[in-house]
Formats: sequence, structure tokens, C-alpha cells
Amino acid sequence: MADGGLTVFINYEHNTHVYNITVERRDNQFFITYDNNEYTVVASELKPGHLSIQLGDRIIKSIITQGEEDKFVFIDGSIFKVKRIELTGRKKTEKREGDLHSPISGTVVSCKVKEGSLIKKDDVILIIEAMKMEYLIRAPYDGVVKKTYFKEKDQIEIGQLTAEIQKQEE
Amino acid sequence: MADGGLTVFINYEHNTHVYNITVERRDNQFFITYDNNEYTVVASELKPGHLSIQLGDRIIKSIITQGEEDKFVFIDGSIFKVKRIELTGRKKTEKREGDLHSPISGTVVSCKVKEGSLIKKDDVILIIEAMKMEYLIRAPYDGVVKKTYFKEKDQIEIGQLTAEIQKQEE
Amino acid sequence: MFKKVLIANRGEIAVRIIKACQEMGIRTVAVYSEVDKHAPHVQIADESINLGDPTPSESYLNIAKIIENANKVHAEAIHPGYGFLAENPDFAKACLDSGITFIGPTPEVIRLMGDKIEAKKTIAHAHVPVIPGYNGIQQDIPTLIKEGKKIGFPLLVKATAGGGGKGMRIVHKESELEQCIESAKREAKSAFGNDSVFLEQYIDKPRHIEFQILADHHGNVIHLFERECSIQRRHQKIIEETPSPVMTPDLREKMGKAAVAAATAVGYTNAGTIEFMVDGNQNFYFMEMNTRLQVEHPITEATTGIDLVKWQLRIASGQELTLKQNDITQRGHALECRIYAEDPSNGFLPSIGTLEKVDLPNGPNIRNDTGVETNFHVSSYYDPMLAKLTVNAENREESINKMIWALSHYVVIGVTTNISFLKKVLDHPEFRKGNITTHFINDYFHDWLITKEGLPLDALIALAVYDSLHTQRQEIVRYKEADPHSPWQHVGRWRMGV
Amino acid sequence: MFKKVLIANRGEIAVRIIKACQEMGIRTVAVYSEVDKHAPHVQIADESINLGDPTPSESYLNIAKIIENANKVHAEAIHPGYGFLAENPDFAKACLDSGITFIGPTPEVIRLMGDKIEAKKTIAHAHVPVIPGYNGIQQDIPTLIKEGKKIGFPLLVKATAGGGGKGMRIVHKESELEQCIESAKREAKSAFGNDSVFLEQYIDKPRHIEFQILADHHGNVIHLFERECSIQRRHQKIIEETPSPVMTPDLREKMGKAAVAAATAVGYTNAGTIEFMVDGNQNFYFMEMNTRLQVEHPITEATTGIDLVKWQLRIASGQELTLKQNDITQRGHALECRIYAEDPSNGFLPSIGTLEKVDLPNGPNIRNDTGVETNFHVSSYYDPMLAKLTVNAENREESINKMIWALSHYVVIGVTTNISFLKKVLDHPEFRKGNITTHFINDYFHDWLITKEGLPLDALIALAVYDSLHTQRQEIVRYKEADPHSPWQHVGRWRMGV
Repeated sequence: MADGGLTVFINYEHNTHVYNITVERRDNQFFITYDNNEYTVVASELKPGHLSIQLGDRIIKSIITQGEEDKFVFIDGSIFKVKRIELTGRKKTEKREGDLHSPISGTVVSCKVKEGSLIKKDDVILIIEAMKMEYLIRAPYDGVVKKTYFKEKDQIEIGQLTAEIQKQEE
Repeated sequence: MADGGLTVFINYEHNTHVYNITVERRDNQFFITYDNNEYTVVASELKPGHLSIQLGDRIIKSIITQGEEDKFVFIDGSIFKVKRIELTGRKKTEKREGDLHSPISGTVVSCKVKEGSLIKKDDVILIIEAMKMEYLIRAPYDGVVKKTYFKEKDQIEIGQLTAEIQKQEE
Repeated sequence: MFKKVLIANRGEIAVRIIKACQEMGIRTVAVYSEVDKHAPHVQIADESINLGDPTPSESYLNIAKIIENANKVHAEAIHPGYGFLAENPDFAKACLDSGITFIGPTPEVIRLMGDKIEAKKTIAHAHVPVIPGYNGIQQDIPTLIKEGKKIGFPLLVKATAGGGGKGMRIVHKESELEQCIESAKREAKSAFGNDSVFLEQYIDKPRHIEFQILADHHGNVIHLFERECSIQRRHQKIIEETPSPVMTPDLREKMGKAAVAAATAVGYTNAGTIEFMVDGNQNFYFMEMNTRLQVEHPITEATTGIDLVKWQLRIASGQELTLKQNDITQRGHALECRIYAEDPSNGFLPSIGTLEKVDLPNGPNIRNDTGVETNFHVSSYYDPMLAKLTVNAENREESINKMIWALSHYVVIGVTTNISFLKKVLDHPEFRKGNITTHFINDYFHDWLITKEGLPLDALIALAVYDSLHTQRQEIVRYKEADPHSPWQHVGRWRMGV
Repeated sequence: MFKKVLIANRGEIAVRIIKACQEMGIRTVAVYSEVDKHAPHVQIADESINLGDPTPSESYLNIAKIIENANKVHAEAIHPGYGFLAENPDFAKACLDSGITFIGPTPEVIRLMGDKIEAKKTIAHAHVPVIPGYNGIQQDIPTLIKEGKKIGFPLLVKATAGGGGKGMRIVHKESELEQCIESAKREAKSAFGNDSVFLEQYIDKPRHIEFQILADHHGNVIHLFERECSIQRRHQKIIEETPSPVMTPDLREKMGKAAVAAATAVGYTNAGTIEFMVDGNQNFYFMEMNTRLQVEHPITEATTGIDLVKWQLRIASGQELTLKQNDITQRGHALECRIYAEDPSNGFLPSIGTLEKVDLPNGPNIRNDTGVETNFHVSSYYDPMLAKLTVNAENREESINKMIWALSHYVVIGVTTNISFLKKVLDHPEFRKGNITTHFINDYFHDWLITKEGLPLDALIALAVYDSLHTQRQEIVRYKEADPHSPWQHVGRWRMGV
């Protein structure tokens, strides 16, 4: 009761979109401002991460867990991975070079290309087996294979670059 | 692996009986001595209080929680309340004066005796209502009511003394 | 169908009703008293309303407050669950008067069936057998004593407005009659606000067998077979099963017809239960009608495949009962155990405290209905039933084995429960044979003590492991130094930090 | 009955079998690889054996090691579950040779049904319709291409030893034929150690409907009705239901008879499944027989009330099947969803990680089969199926609504799952109408993205509350000072410690 107001400004990043929020807390009441709307809610944390939030006559039930970098928000059967970011010095969203990184950890079944060879878009570069399924790494564009990083029976980890391809200019 | 042996001597009290145990730990192996038998088990705590203990070819599954004074041990659908006691300075088991303490928290419906009156064993002294049921406090022996502590509509807590009775010598 | 329903209850039954509504796309409103602020039924509901003071009369029994709030949130209907206001005709009437649908029968039927004397008279007219007794309006003690002597002993004293064993006494001999009548009246007054009682012949070794009824507003009445509820302590059921081990196709047919006749005779609507007493010769007698959903409804759901709560909602909203008597089939066997916070080795005394850990058994055909969870505080304000455990299997034997397995994996730490006791009852040879009466607990478990066997070796080993893992080295030193004359000083295996 | 059974499997199916054994009073022995040391199936078993290296061939697929350990602990029987060694005739044979009962059919039947070509020939002799195709032993590429062209397009290339969609390719046009044959052979080789394939006519818009069989060693064979398993991705089932929305009493009768005829023709014993393909005109074709318990067996259990695992144990121990065909009734409707650690918006790619939180939905007729729990690590060694969620209700519509409710309350945090995807599939108007084929996912969910709608307001509010509760004052100051030019400096509501 003696606790005074406490205002926090937060930015959340979710799928390259950033959401700016202001939240002021007075005991178990929260005044949340987002997109020029103010929401007044009464909330409590029932057990660690389990929130019960009354918004008007509605109860929002959510479970939040804190990962290494991300928070996971469970709402109504869906889970959203969200990063809390600082307004200044925010990193640009890293754009993955798509298909040339391994999407999975597994074992290399075979490498179908040689360094220096010409390949066409969608040609298979590497076949990876994981959890008894095959995954194909295909060329994202026509080009020349500059480097391959894996050969048959190699172990490959999720996110590792499988090959480098010099894009052929149109 | 570098962890050396660690021996603990423990006394557990359960229902006025005391059990003496020695346990020596080496990593996840435990050598337990009780009643001149030695038991060698391999055990791990899967999550706080959840133990999986391999004794020979048998797995003992137990959940232990720590209350204020007591531990609760869950084994195969039964729960045992156990107190860890020190060998020296151990308190004597407190013997409750049986029926004259309230077994429940509730409201006093009526007090059936007056101070100074003579009563017989099993005479009703106090009627307490809790959770929509009536509980009767009866005289544990013939005697004289020395003191009553509650009257109609009083709130009574579990364990409170309801009356004092001077026992009539046989 | 309703768009919004308020559930005027708490605990497992509120949770169960809320889930049924949500599956049907109905918005739910929970009510709660201060001590239930974080209770599961509040967490799961779409909206919730604080009724304040935990004293039932100020919250869960406060008709005016509940109706006012239902109107405020525009609830179109109220489900009363069981207990609290479920069989209160004034509440059903107050709903009606406020334009809110009461999910249950009409106030008139509730009132009629709530008066055990009038109920019996009415049902007897429908040619359903009733037990001989005194149902007079003369309620003075001398009259009751005189009538009691006429019926003979043993006899039963029961609260006219009663239910759940409250205000009920068995009188074995004349000398006990007066005290029993007085105490039953007092309990009746306190529980129901009405001290009227009736007397009836006491049937020795009876079974309690009840029939589930569904009746709509279009004249359709069906039954959903029996539930055997003979295993009781303090006149309250703790284990229920269906089919009853004593039932024959012929008796089932007769009792089912009687149940439908009884419901039809009073113009019953919605879900209800006709309770019978069955003696050793398969004679059955109407005892009373429960004008609400029963605690033990899950065993009927398990064996018939019918969702009773969803049908309550459909019937209340005016839909026709599309289930026909011949569509209802009974398959396999189901058992329910009521998990109580109580001590069976000490007169089933309720136990109060915070649930340090709740972990429910899980497996095929194991159903958990619960209104509590880890960290919930069990207070003395409400009934000590924590949860219900229901199982079903192909036959009775498998059902019993499954229930014993489930109870062995049922973790509730923080209050004393009846779980070990339930296991022992189920595993009793006479229970396994189906030889049960309402006296079963008294006959076989009168002086039961959970702890007479002492601490099992497995518990000691678990404790030793736990304490070894959680003991700090300093602590050991302290233990050691506490008493230089301790025999431990001389034990050879002492080793530290080797 | 057996006194001790070893379960040569892991995950939810090991847990499910262990529970069935324990209810029947059978002692259970779990096996595990290093990474599964603390897995639920190990925790629940009465004994457990460490098989070492997590690579399947070193542990769960290591026949010699498993047999040796079974002998060491004196297990009388081995239940193989599904997957791993369940359909390996050498394993069944090795059990037999060691005097251990293999809970399943004979090695000969497993071998015969494992050879998809021989299986079809045998079944065709029993007058059960099969799909036209090439089943020859000539396995050179030119022959296969020639035979493929004869059958015409589209056609299917399937591993002879296959199952679960591994080593299977659909060839839409001649130009794709060679590459598909090669890749199917390679996958077949890797998964089954046998690169033999067969070709068959590809049926457009087929349904996958299978019949459950139980057969004992006394000549009794019954079926337990159908399961519709058309909802598949990557040729693996993700949603199964029974009854099938397309089934008529007449077709059910015909297919049931065909299934029993097929099982009888091969001298089948124990539980098995006959898979059929059903085209748009209700023609059905035998596809293959699964000589084991199916993943989706719970929906059959829910609608028939029969416990298939317990019957597997009874049959294997030599007991007679006391269930007669006419005793088996199908009641209500059941649905199963497979909860996978995979990303439906990214080609259903498996997801690896530690489960930070697992919280299962609970309610009447909601069944959870799971082999994981909070803090379990999902590795890439095994199948990414985490759990199964089964519901049943009075009819299909209620069953779908119940499943959507349950999925909405299903918490798995730490890996990407298909839960949101499953909800969308169930709620699709064509699914609700029952218009489903094995192409359903491809047709309607080809480019599905969970996140296209952005972060919902409720999630933002929950985050704001959470962070407000967990932010320290010092931290706020740090945020504030981080950028003196921040627009927040000029916001009017700034207040601290007022």
C-alpha cells in the first residue's frame, strides 16, 4: 500500500516489429500505454510466471518464461517469442542468408557439389539426415560454388553455413 | 567425481519412534546403515524433492517436502510426517492431553458444563462446529470441571485447551 | 444457447462447469470469496467477481449479492453446482424474478423435494415404494418420541430440509432417542435454517443406490442408470461406482422405471437424482430426490459417454433432449473416490493447511476433477473435499486395480488426506467381492490407523538420501560437536572431505 | 500372466505400457540411453537398465544388448511399443530363441508383412482389394522406370521395408521419376537397411482409413472399427479420428470383414492394423499391415472402451480373447492430435531444446500420453513427437470443440511446437465438414505462418505486467540514463518512488 507508482518504458521486438509500451504500477494496478491507448488492469503473479490479469471484465491468463535472451509468452494455446530491447543501441534484425545455413542438427548424408562447379537455383547442395528424415539444402540462386564446409558423415549443427556460393549476375 | 565421502548421522522421529541412520555419500552413491543392515543405493534428485533411488534392481520413487519443523515423505500413495532430531538435547515426545484440546478450528455451538460441576467420563463438555459438521469434546475421565475456556459462539482454534478437569481419584 | 453463464460455486465443480461452458463457446463468470481469490476456478474463468467475506452467508450463499452481480455482468443463466444454493428454492425463484435462467428445476420442484416429508408423499402417489416412518408436522419432542417408539428401533432421525448426512442420527435404542432428536434438530437448524425432522424405519445393512435422471421442458424424461454409493463415512459418500455389483438387469429395469416415474410425477426438469435404499432382498425404497448435479456424476459420464453438464446447459436453454432411453448404454465399470482433507485414523477430522505439493495421477481413463493446486490454502470455511478421482475400465476388477494404481500416484502434501485409507478400502476382500453396505466403513475400518506399521524402509532410505544431499558440511560438524559423548564418535566409518 | 515385462522403447508409449503393466500387477523394466536417464518412462518403471550411447543402433535398436539385459533381469516378455524394434522380425526371432515372449505376432508374420510386395500378394489372395502397381524383385533403375511408365502418373515410389512415410515419393511426371526412385532408395537404405522399393498407382484425393485388429492364439480374430488418419504432413499422421466422417454402416461392415480376412489369411496374432486407402467413390484398397500397436490406438480405446495394451499382454501370455465381435461397440467420437517439436511455418522442421515448461490440459475425456516433462531436453536423436492429446465426446462437433479447448490450454515452452497449427487445422471449415484427404495440409496450409498476425494485445499486456513486476528500480534508472535524448525523457507520466 505504501508502494508508490513505478513507471517503466519498454520496447519489445517480435518478428522484426518493435512495440513501445509504457507501464506504470501502483500496487496490483497497472496502467499500460500502447499505440496511444491506455489500458488499466489489475494483475497478480499466481506462481512464478503465471499471470492473471483482469482487463475490464475479462481475465487474461498468461504464462511467461525467461530464456537466455528471449521471453516466451503463452496466451490461449499460442506461444510468442519476444525480445526486450533497449531503445538506444538496438541491433538491427539479423537477416539470415536463408537456405545455405543448416536448418537442423544432424548428419550429412552427402554433399552433391564440388568447389568451383557451376550450379543452378534449387540444385541440391547437401543432404542432411536428422531424426530419421532427410533435409535438402538447395542453391538459393544460380552461381559458382566457392566453398563447401561438409562432407558425408560429418556432424552438422543447426545454423552452420553449409557452403558459399558466388551469385551469378543476371 | 572429485567429491570425497561424506557421512551423516541422523535420527528421525515418527510417531514417537526414533530411527537411527548413518548415510555416507560418494557422488551419486549412498551407503545407508539402519538397524545393522547396510543398503547401497544410487540416487538422484530429479527436481526439487523428487528422488529416484535405485536399490538393487528396484526403483524407489519418493517426494520429500520440508515443512517448518517436519518433513513429509511421499511413498507409493502414502505420506509420512517425520521430524529430524538431534541425538542430544532431544525433546521428549509431547503427550497431548487427549480429548480436552480442540481437534479442529471452528465455532463453539455450546458449552455443556459449568465450572465446579461434577462430570462423568464421556460426558459432553463442548460442541464445536466446523465445515458444517459438529464435533464433541467429551470428558476423558470422571472429575470436577476446574475451568472452561469457551462459551457459545466463540471462535476456537485447533489445539486450544477447551477445559480443565480435576481427575477424580479411583 | 446462452452467451454468458455465472457459476455460483467454487472448487472442483465450478472448474468442471466452466470447462464445459468454454467448450460450448459460452463465456463464464466465476464468483469467489476473499480466500479463494487465486483459486483454480477463478483462474480458469473468463470473468470473475469478488463476493468478499469468506463466511458462506456473506458470499457463496448470499442470494442478493450473486443476483445483483449476475445482472451487472449480463449473465443470462446461473449454474449453482452442488451444495451452497443448488437446492435453495428461494435462489431459483430470485433468478426467475430477475430474468436469469436458473440451471436446474423450477423453484416449486426444489421446494417440494426439499421437504423430505412432502417429497415422500408425492413420490408414494406415483407407486414408487417408500420406507415406513413418521413425517408429521408435529415437531415437539414428546410427539417425536411417541412416534419413534411406534416405528421401533433401530430408526433414523433425519432433517426434513437435509442432505449430505447433516442433521441425521441413527437411534439404536429408546434411551438414545431424545438426545438424538435434539442434536439432529440443532444441526439441521444450523445447516438449513430449519429444525424440522422426520423419523423412519432403519433398514439394516442397506445399500445406497441412486439413479441419474435427465428431463427436458418438452416432456422427455430418461434415466442414465444407477450409481452405487454405499461406501460412506459420517453418512457422506467417499467411494461411488457404477454398475452396482448387486444390480441385475431385472432390478435395473424396475428401479429405472421407478426413477423416471418419480421424476415425471413431480414435473422434474434438468438433471436430478433419485436416491433409493436397497435391502438384502433387493427390495428398494425411495429415499429422496437430489434436485441438482451430484458430486459423483463423473462415473455416469464415464459409463454412458454422456456429458451431463452440457445437457444441463442445453435443457436449461430450452433445447430438446435428443437422447432417447434406448440410446443410453452402460459400458464397462467406473469408480470415483473423493479426496478429502481429513484424517481417517482420527474420526475423519478435517485437516487444514497449505498444500505444499499437489501432483495428480495421469493415465488412460483416469479423470481428475480438482479445485485446488500446489500452494492452495485449505481453510475451515468450506467443505474439506479437495478433489475427485474417477477411473473406468472394462470391468469392476480392472477398475479397482486402476483406482489403486492412481491413488498410489496421487500426491497431496500439506494436509492429512484420506488417500491411503481409500486404497485400503478398495483392496479389502469384501469390497473386491462387492459385498458392501452403508455400514462397510464402520464394520471393517472402525479402528483403522494409517501409521500402525511404522515408517517403511523405503521412506527411511529416501529421507537418508534427501538429507545427505541437503546437509551442509558445517552442519555435520555441528552435529558432531553437539555431544562429545555421542556414540557416533566411536563409529568407524566417520570420514570427511577425504 | 507374466510377472515381469521389459519395455524396449522410450517416450510416451513406454510410459503408457508401463502403466498398463503396473495396473495388472506386472513388474516393469525400462531401458534407456544416456540422454534419457531422467526421462518419465525411467522414473515410472519398477526397474531400469542403462543401454548407454544415445545413438539408436547402440541402445534402443541394439537387439543383442536388449536380449542380454532382459535375460539378466529375468523378464519373461518384451513389449516393443512402436518404432525402433517393433517391426523387426530378427528381434522377434531373437526373443523367441532366448525363451522370451515377444509381445506381438510371430517373426514370420512380421517378416511377411514387412515386405510390402509379398504382403500385397498374400492379402490379394484373401480377396481383399489392392492397388495396381509394380512389386517385382528387379530393382535396377531402368526396370523401375519402365514399370513406372506402364503404371502411369501420378505414381508412388515406396520403400518395400518402409513405414511412417520414410523412403516414399510421389512422382507427378515422368521427368521426376528417376530422381525420386534414387532418393527413395537412399532413404530406405538408411532407415531400414534395405533399398528395395515398389511402385503403385497414385490415388488422387485419397483418405487413409485403417482398422484395428485383435487376434489370439486360439483362432479368434476381431476388429475394433476404423480410424481415419488422413491429416498428414510429410506423409506422417498428425490428427486421427474415429469414426471416420466418410464411413457408412455398409462400408464399415465391408472393410471390417476385409480387415479380419487379411489378418486371418496371414495367421496374425496380437494387436495389428490394416491400412486402407479409400478413394472418392468409397472404393478401398489394402495398403499395408502394421504388425504392432499404433501411435493412434487411444482413439479406438476411447470409442470402444477396450484397453488394447492390456489385451496385447493377455494374448501374448496365451489367454483367450474373450471379447466377441458383437460385444465391441463404437460410441461417441474421438480425436487424437500428435504434439510435435517442429515448426509448421517452416516446413515442419524439428525443433530441439530444453522444455522450460510443460503444463497439460485437464478435463473430462481429455487424455494425455506424454513422455516428456518440464526440464526434459528434446534432442535430435529421436522422433520429435513429444506427446499425444486424445479427446472424446458425444459427437464429432463436440469432440473438435473439446480438442480446440484442450490445445488452447496446452503449455509447452522451450521448443517450437505444432500446437497452434493443429488448432487452425481443426477449426478449418473443410475439416469441420469432414472433407479431408491425405492432401489436406498441402491444399489448405501450404504457406501457413503462425506469426503473420503479429503480437496480440493480450501478450503485450502480459509482458508489460511481467516486466513491471520484475524490473528493479536501479534498472529503470539505467534505462532512463542510457539515452539522454530519448523521447521518454519528455513523457509526462514519469514518476518514481512517489
